[in-house]
Amino acid sequence: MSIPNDIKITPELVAEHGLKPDEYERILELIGREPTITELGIFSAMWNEHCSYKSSRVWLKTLPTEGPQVIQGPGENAGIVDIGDGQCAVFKMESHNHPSFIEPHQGAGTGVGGILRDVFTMGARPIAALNALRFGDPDHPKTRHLVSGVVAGIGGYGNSFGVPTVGGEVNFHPRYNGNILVNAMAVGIAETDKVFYAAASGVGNPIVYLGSKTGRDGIHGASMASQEFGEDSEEKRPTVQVGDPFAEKLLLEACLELMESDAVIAIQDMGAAGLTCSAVEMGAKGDLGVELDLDMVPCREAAMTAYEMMLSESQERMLMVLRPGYEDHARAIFEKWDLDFAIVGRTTDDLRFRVKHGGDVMADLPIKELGDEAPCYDRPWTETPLPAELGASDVPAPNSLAEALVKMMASPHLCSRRWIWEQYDHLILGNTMQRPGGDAAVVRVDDGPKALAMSVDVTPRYCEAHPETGGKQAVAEVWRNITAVGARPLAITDCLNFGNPERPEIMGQLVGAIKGMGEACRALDFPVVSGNVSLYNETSGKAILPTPAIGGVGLLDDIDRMATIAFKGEDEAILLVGETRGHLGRSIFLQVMHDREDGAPPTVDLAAERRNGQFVRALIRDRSATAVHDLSDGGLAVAVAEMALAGGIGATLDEAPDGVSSHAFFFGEDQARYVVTCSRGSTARILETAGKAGVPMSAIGWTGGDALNLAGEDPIYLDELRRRHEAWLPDYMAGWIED
Amino acid sequence: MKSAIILFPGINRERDMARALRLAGSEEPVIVWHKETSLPQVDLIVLPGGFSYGDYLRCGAIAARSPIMREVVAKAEAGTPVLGVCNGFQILIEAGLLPGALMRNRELKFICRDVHLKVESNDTRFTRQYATGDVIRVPVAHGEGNYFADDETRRRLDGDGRIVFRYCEADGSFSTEANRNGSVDNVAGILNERGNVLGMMPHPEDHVEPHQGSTDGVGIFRSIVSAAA
Amino acid sequence: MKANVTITLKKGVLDPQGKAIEGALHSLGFDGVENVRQGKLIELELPETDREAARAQVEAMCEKLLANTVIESYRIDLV
Amino acid sequence: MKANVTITLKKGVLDPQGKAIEGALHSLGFDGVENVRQGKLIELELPETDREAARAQVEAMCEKLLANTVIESYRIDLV
Ligand SMILES: Nc1ncnc2c1ncn2[C@@H]1O[C@H](COP(=O)(O)OP(=O)(O)O)[C@@H](O)[C@H]1O
Ligand SMILES: [Mg+2]
Repeated sequence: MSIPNDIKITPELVAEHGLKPDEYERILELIGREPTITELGIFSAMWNEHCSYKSSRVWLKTLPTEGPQVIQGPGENAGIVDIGDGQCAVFKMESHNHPSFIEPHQGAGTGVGGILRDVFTMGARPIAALNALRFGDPDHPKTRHLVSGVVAGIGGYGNSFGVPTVGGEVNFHPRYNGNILVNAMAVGIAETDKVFYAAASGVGNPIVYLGSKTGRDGIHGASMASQEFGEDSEEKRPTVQVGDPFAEKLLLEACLELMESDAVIAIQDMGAAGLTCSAVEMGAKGDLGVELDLDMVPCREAAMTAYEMMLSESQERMLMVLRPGYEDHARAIFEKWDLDFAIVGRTTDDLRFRVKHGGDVMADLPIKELGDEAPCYDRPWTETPLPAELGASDVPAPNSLAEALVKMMASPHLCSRRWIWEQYDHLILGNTMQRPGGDAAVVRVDDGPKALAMSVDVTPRYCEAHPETGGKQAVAEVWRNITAVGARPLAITDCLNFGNPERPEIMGQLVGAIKGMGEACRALDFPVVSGNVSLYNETSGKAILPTPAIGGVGLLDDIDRMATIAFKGEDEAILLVGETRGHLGRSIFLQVMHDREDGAPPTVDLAAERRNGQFVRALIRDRSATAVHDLSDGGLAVAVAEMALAGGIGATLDEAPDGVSSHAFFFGEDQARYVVTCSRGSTARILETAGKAGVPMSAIGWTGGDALNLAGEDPIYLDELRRRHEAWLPDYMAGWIED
Repeated sequence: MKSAIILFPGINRERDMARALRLAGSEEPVIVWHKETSLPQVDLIVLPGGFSYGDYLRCGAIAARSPIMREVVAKAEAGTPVLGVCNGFQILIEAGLLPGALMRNRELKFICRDVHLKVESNDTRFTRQYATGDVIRVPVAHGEGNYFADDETRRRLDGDGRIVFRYCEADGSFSTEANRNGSVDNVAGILNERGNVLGMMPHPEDHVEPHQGSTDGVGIFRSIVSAAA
Repeated sequence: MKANVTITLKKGVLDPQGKAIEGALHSLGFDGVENVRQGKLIELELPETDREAARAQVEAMCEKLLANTVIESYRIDLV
Repeated sequence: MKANVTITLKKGVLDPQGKAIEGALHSLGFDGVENVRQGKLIELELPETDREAARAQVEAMCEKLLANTVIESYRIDLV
């Protein structure tokens, strides 16, 4: 597929590059002539949704991105927050949705590879990875294959690379049947005075290419990520990228080794739209031109054209601007690690992006305009109306609360995810202080006592009902999860997965979610430092549930003051923090027991979140709380059941208080709540402190025994509950649960 | 005690190993690059876990043929203690220092979880801090730890007391469930004939501090340190 | 009837294993070796005795399970 | 010259992958399939043009690296 550079640019060709006619007009205006095909390719890469954020930019700007803890907000490969002692946490989340649907193993694996690269590009050593996954209906014929491929792909890459995959979340819903979501997050640690950025500086400095060779992988991958799927997308079978975690591990070590010297002026990984995006970004951010000589680019296939090299998405590659004189030093390090090293260009002072191949100039474009002049749309949007509240009396109570609880705990929505995270090495590096299965993962920094807590969350069914509430809730839930282990929430990254923004109702979902997120971030001092947007997640006009996944990071000063969800002993008091009204709209109870998804989502009271969270964190810090769990999907009964299973200790819960019906009390999903246990002796004191702090709190039962006793119900034996809770996923994956 | 950790490209548990050795009282281990051809005088050579060469071709196969391995084999034959964990075990097997083979796990999936091991003998330089019959809890994290050996090799290993660790239940009983990767005779770790080379799939180096959930693995490192004293 | 299925990566698809093996062969002194690619071989037996029917069955197995046709191609040999 | 090396598990060596594939084929409805075994195929090119010399070289590669002769056997086809 050799593409000559002088090919005539037709409207069809423009359309195939995902550019609208008016966007093409703008290109003509900008450069004052018809572009070459290589130039068209470069524009299509820079101006597609994935790289330019043309539909979301105006709204992303409204998010709060600052705070005393923020060292680097959005705009770089990853966000950076201060964690004290001259160290910082570097993190970001990114989507790899479309590629994972087409080839789940490689798609998910390269997604992990991409986000790890974003983190170590900045000079940070990755210490943890997380992933947020959404699959279609378990009954859909493709779901099992996708789950198995995605999980194997994430594990295969992270395990080999050597980062612990410590957390994540999984949802199943028919609205993801044709568009699964694979969002990967990585967190790294760097020394604050040794972080690296993308902006080039200095004229005439060498630009070097590092890592693996360039092949014809994923050409048009970035454009693919911005196109709606049609029925025929499976036939198109675009070239997918194959990941090489081994090469990435070598790249990590080589980069960090080189960064110990003063050799690196600027660095940018080659992700979406590879060489094009990375080179343009380094130049444009540094107010410099860039000249590349493609004859120097290490290729693994013969006769690659300029067009192909500029758009290739081969993985495990980096671009650097080196300080002159350090070329040999850098080359020696990369050769030691058996990686390719080539000087492929230099910085210039003319603000042009010039690409030469075989002595000819294949592209010569104004570098700033490639980024700055990218289209930006304020797309029309319509607000999603808030659905009517669903009272508890509109939702039939189950015959048995105990049976309902077991059924919910054994459902695809709440069953144990062990089958997944046991395929991830979640212990490597020896710093995993909280393994998957709790509220937030906790990973110690070096030898401690400091640790990072992290969590990814969003409740798409709430976002579908009312995007603004859903956006708020997602941020609040991450904050709560981090709080529940005793950590101080620092900042978030996000991955905004939506349908086609050209439809006003979808655009309205995006706008609503961002508004809600922004409000929560402000109220909780939890700024956004990085993120990613994935639009056009639709098949044949049917969009996914709006899914603004939030990844948060918090700081735990001392791992000896950390809470876990497991009950610690017999005969401890169980306390409920927060107000329980019994909100059943959009609850898991409604979904599992009644196959319904209606009503309004629970209200998010950010002042209550903040107040209750601060109170719980204080209880953990002064060691009053022996176990802590935040309340989310499935409500109180599910939270207590999870605490009982984790500790291998049963519990007995009192009846619902007056004014709240039993099923609403046990299964309602009101926000800003936690379950806490403490010794009997300290209960009165704790309740009194809560009262003074204005935090609603009540004693609701005690721990002990080998069963869970919900007031007036038959006991649920933990062994049986555990068996049911653990069974669904492995049984489903083994094919024992029929489609 | 002086120790050396051999670093092959793709190895990723060398830090965990170095920390475990430090905590057990070893001097800071020397890291030796695979392209080296000589080793310093040490009391222990460690081949840590990871994915040397991406585990491509066969786990450990390519690393076993790198320059430093000639020196490791020579030292092992001269009696220097050698510990290979996970990928390190696979490399020792590929290098011919230990018998048998490590195949894909029975269920073909990577498994990361805590397992129980029965210490079958404390009469080794690697296990003297345990009692024979002790059950310890340490994690595994591998996709290819399914130990295989022909009948004769197995009989010899067993007869010579060279099966040092077996996968077992918490109460020390043996079951298929406890032997998740499908190893023959529940084998988790074996010694060479001379008793100075131990290969094991589980990661004792990740259970050496209370915060990691257990300190059961530390006995191996303390045993090595005390044997070297 | 016995069938041998050979599964290889499509042209242009990165083959990290092949790359690593090639590197290892070079450092073992087999300098000139190049274009090393790794594939899979699956041998199986099936009760079908008619060649055409057998081929069709194995093809169905390849499409449904044995090969990842996004990145791999396969060849069937009946023996 | 090109060479194809096929590496298969020796008889008597348990093949977990083959077994798993067989199970999967059964659950996909290919009931009668049996004795599924998985092996490796390694394709490579070498500068040697003499067939005998080439075979000897590839044999050396197999013995030294490509096959684990404890559990695997190999076959070399020059093409
Ligand atoms: N939803 C978002 N919220 C905040 N920042 C965002 C969001 N989406 C993208 N960003 C920021 O915009 C910049 C460009 O993102 P992206 O193109 O995804 O990065 P990369 O080039 O590393 O793939 C990044 O700094 C990213 O953090
Ligand atoms: Mg990046």
